[in-house]
Amino acid sequence: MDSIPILSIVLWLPLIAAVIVLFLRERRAMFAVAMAGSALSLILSVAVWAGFSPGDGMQFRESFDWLPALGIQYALGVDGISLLMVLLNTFLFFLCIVYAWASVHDRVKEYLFTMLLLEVGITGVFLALDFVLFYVFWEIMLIPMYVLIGVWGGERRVYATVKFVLYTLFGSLLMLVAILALYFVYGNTTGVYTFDILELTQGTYGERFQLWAFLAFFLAFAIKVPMVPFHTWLPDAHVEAPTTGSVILAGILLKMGGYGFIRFSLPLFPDASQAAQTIILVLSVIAILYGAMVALMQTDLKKLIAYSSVSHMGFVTLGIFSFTQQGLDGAMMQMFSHGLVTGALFLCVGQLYERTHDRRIANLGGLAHRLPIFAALFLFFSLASIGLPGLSGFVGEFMVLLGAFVADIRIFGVLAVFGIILSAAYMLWMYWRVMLGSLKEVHRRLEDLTRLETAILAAMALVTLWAGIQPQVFIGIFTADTSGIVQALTATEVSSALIK
Amino acid sequence: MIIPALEYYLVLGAALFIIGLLGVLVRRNLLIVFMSIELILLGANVTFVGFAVALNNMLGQAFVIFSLTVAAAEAAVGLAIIVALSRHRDTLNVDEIDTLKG
Amino acid sequence: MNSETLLSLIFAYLALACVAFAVLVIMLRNPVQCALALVGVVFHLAGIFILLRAEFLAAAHIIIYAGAIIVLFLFTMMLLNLGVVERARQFHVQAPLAIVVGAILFLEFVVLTGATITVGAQGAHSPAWVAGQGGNVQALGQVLFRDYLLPFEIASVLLTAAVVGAIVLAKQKPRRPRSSSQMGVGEWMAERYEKAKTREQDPAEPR
Amino acid sequence: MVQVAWLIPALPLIAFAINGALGRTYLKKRTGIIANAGVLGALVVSVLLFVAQLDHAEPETVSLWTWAVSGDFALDIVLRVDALTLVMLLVVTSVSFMVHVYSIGYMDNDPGFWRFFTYLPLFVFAMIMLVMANNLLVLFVFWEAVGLCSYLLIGFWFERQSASAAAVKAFLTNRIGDVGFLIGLLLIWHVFGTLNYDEIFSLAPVVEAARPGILTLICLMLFVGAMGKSAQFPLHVWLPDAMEGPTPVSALIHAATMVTAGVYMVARFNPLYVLSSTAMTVVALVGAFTALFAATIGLTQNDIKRVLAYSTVSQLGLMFMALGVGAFTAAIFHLATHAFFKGLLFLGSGSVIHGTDEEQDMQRMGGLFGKMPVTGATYIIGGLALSGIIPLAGFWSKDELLGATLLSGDLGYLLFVLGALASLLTAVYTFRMIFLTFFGKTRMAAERFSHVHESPRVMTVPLIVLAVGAVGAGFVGVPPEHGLIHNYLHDTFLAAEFAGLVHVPSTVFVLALMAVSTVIALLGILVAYGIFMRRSPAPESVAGLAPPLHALLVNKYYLDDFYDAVLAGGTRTAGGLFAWFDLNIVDGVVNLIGLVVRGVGGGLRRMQTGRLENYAFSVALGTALVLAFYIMMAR
Repeated sequence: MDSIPILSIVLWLPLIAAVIVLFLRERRAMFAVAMAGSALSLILSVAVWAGFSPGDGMQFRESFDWLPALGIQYALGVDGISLLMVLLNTFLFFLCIVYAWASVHDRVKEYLFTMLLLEVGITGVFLALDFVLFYVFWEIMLIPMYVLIGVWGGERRVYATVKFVLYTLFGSLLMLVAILALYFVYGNTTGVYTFDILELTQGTYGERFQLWAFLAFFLAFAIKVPMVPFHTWLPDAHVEAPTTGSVILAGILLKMGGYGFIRFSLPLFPDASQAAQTIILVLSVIAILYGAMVALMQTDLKKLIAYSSVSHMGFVTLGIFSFTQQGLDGAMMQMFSHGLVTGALFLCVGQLYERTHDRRIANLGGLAHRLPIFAALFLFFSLASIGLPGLSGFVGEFMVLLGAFVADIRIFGVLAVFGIILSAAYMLWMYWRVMLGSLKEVHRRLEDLTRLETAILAAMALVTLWAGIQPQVFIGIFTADTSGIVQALTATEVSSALIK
Repeated sequence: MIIPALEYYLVLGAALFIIGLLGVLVRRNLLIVFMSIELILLGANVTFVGFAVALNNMLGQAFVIFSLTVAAAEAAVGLAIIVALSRHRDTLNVDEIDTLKG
Repeated sequence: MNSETLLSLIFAYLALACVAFAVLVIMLRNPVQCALALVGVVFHLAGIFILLRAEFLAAAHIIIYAGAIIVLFLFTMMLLNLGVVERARQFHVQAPLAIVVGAILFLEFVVLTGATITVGAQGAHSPAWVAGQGGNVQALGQVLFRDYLLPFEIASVLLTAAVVGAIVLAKQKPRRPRSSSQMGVGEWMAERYEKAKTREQDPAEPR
Repeated sequence: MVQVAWLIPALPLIAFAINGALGRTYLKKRTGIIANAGVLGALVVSVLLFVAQLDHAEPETVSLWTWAVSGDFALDIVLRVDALTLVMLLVVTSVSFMVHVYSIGYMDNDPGFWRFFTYLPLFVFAMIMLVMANNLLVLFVFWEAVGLCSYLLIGFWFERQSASAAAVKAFLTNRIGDVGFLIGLLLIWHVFGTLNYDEIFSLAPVVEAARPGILTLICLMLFVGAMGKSAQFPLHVWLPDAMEGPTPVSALIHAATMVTAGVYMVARFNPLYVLSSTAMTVVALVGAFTALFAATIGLTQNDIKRVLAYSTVSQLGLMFMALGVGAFTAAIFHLATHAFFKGLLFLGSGSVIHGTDEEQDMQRMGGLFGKMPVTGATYIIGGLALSGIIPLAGFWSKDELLGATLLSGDLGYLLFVLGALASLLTAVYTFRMIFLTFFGKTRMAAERFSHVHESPRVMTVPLIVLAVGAVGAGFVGVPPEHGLIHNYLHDTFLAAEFAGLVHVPSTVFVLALMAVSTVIALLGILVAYGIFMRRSPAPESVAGLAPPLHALLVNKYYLDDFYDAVLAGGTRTAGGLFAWFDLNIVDGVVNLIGLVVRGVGGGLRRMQTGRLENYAFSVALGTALVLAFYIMMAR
């Protein structure tokens, strides 16, 4: 498989499909091409998984010079960390496009084009091994997202998109500055001017520089994650985004933040990461509890789930900045699970909205009478979101907590545990008010899920269950790579302790 | 090998450039603004050729060819725009065309 | 009077004429006259090029500017019937300021020309080499078609694009309800003429 | 033989999967058969395994798969088969099977029939896994899973707001307990570096020596989890509300099996608990207090199922009391017998409710014995067993745990008094219930009374079987301290013996205690007879004796209202505050920045005239300035 540039194929296939879609007129044909493109991308990424050997660092690497004068390459590669994200990404995109078949009837061509472009952008972020390439994908992905919310969104979509784009752009511009600074600092000390991520990761940087660069990267990632208090773009964007937009936003976009922390912040700036640990842990715990508290009082279903994302992603940062193997693995699992579960929840809400044209919790009730299949699946994902053991949500939270206890930051672990009570409270209360009780008169004629919709949710449910029962299948992908990061970190900790 | 000295040509180029610039700045008629732009290009051409001869380098002259190309293309497109514009907005007054305003 | 003085005198005449015509271009009211003044600039500039032994460029300027571009201008003017229209205020309010700034810029150019410009290394294309090639035209051809062939070709692409663009732009139909697609050209011009006259007489016309 | 242990959880799981996938569209009523078959299979395999393991009760394990490996954390899914597990398995599967059979009749007309028989095997699966777990994490996983089933089944009739509310309340209260459990689990990982039972147990003395006090903390945290699941004060509030679920569910989950998980867990972790006398004392005190506390509330409840619910809380309290004094065997013994007679009582009350067309209020019953003799007879047997009348099951186990309490030292006297009082009240409320329901003149409308009927055989047969259990189950513990169950569980609770917590009573003591507890039970029955039979209908008049006390008890010491106002209301208020803060302060700052930028931009916008020549002029001016600057610098 070495001779085939399989990663490039995974990456660019959706773009090819997108271009073909542009030349088609028939809705059926457009969907056929789009589905084929994303399905092939999914299959190939699974093939990459099959051919992947855990623990061997970056694999399936491709690189050739792009702008050699500046040390810029087109370089792709996967390790376990990015592989899991790519798998999640291609999986969700495929399902979203299938879902769109049933739900999107307005500007189909543009919609599919945008979605496929978005897929390319996000996959690129996870595959890029060159900072410039990474940054390009990181920014490119904003545009289709902007279009997706701005065109197919709700009433206040303009406000939401502008907020979303400005917010994230602000963060990423600082990151660009930091990337350039990194380039010059590394070049000045070693004489090699390169944007190669792996090479730059090998370098060591002064403490002052680390601090500033860490801060710039931190802002970009913290806004993406999003950490409290940078989270307010999220509820607005989610509420206004179309269903698939929300799925992608919650499912993958947020993971780019966590991925960034693991891939860049920790290896590049170990000392600064150590220095910032306490602050970030405090912010994480605040996110967990605060997000849950705010979610409790939301009246809009999508906002509730959006705030629950804030809470869940708090576990991710908590795990990452515990600097332990279990914490990092837990953060990865939490990201994976959150992508699946929250994505599925947004799909559920979308399906509900298509039927009732209402997302306000107070106006719903007793829907389980009319929608038994939906009720079962919605309950399943609500429980997974609560972190019910046996489903994927639990694995991540549990391992993050393990990490917190191992790292002797028990107080944060103990506080975070209380988040799981609150998460049960807001989810179950919401489920009760929406699905249980007596049915409202206006909802007497609702139809249950179609086969297609059931199949989509069932596919996600199966993976959620799988990841809950046998998480080792997924942990095994990346645990060797995270352990490398942890070892590097603890090594610097020891060395800096020796210096002191 | 250049008579009179290079500076004279440069000053001539500058003069043409400035006059063209002034035309752009003060005239309200779009057509004349365009002609002024041609003047600016001509000023540049003089400078190019002056340097080319002073430095014994044909590149300067070759570049003027490209400058001519630009001038021709610009004239063609510009005039087409003028025609379209006058049909569309009934005016060639520059200060009435202010859709660039934010 | 040696040849040097003679050449200097010729240069002085040509340069002064260039500047004078250029000033006319931006001062005259009637665009047609402006265009004719531009022709004057171009012809004298061609003279200066000949003075510089750039015969090909001199010819090219006359052919392209006088023969193509300015004709195009005149044609547009006739098409839009502009010669008659322009009796309104010709100059912009910012004119005095602009003249001051222009003067300052010119002074700065002159200062820079006199003070800081140093002539760099001599190139390979000495008059002897040019003569060896068989003259200015051949020499330019050598440079253009051998060393700079690709840029030259790209320039042709640019021209093609400009032609296409010009056609597309000019072919656009006006979006007004009383569109000229139903009118003949003459009818349309007449209508424009009427409009222009009323605007001229209207004192409340915006600047 | 032990290799087939995986069949025990697998069979109900398969039944669940089949019913869940096909029940709604295809199987419908046939789901009942499949569920019964699955649970029966589990019962059969359990019995076979029990018989095969009878002579050697050494723990055996069956590895299934690796759950997760992350750094030095590694965890396999392993099934454990040892004496304690097998005892629990027998109780769980046998009671489950009875309840399954019974449910076919009870749920017959319910439109959610298939749903019921999907949830029920899922619960059985989870409960089996809970007792077969070989490490804390699997225990926790299924600890939550049984909670989920409880949630699903309490809220089974989800169109009722009260049912949904009760379900959420149960889940959340359990979650509060689970937080304690989870913290305890994480502490164990932190301190021991492992979650496997055997490794934890063998390391426990070392850990206690190295870090004194940490075990107390761990044990208390785990006990918080047990308090949630086993409805001990102050986390007991969910169990009475849980009676909103169908009655077979109350019998199976909220009386016989799931609620005993806390007792099981503490018993399972006996090697840890015996090392911490503080934790033991807390367990005993909480248990004894809950026993008495719940019994007093039980006296005044009028809903037949709620009386049983408080009775369950009370009995669980007795079990914890026994655990707290180190009488682990007695606690498990009582757990087993309690499963039979309390299951019987619940199913009997279900039969009553079924026969009276959904009547649950005892004030509108009475004189039902003649109408439903089988139900009445078995119910009385269950009541006698619960009250502790020789020689029924409840007598032996309760007698044993009271005896162990009395022998356990100074604190033992207090505990004994509390336990004895609870026993007395138990007899009172049990027979209050029996008299009000089955005897005296009926208080039902004649029209409705005429429609009262005995339940179908599919429901009465399980009652009879369980009644046999309620009579006979106690004999596994006879003679006291040397019965079958004592020998069988001896090795499991060896740690208590090492810790000097086991006191072998003299024969005289045993006999004296037997006499005392019989007297207590008879006294209770007599009191109930005096008040509720002779002066029937009595409830109002009794209430008149001490109105404030009665009000206090009827309102469950106002604890529910307190929780509602302070915890739920407080959380909601805080949530509202946070939401306001988020919308107006956090987001407000963001929008303020946006507004400022926009204002500045608006100012700058006026410079944009949109006129080309103005822009060109700025360019020229700029160039002039740059050149001027350059010339200045060149000088």
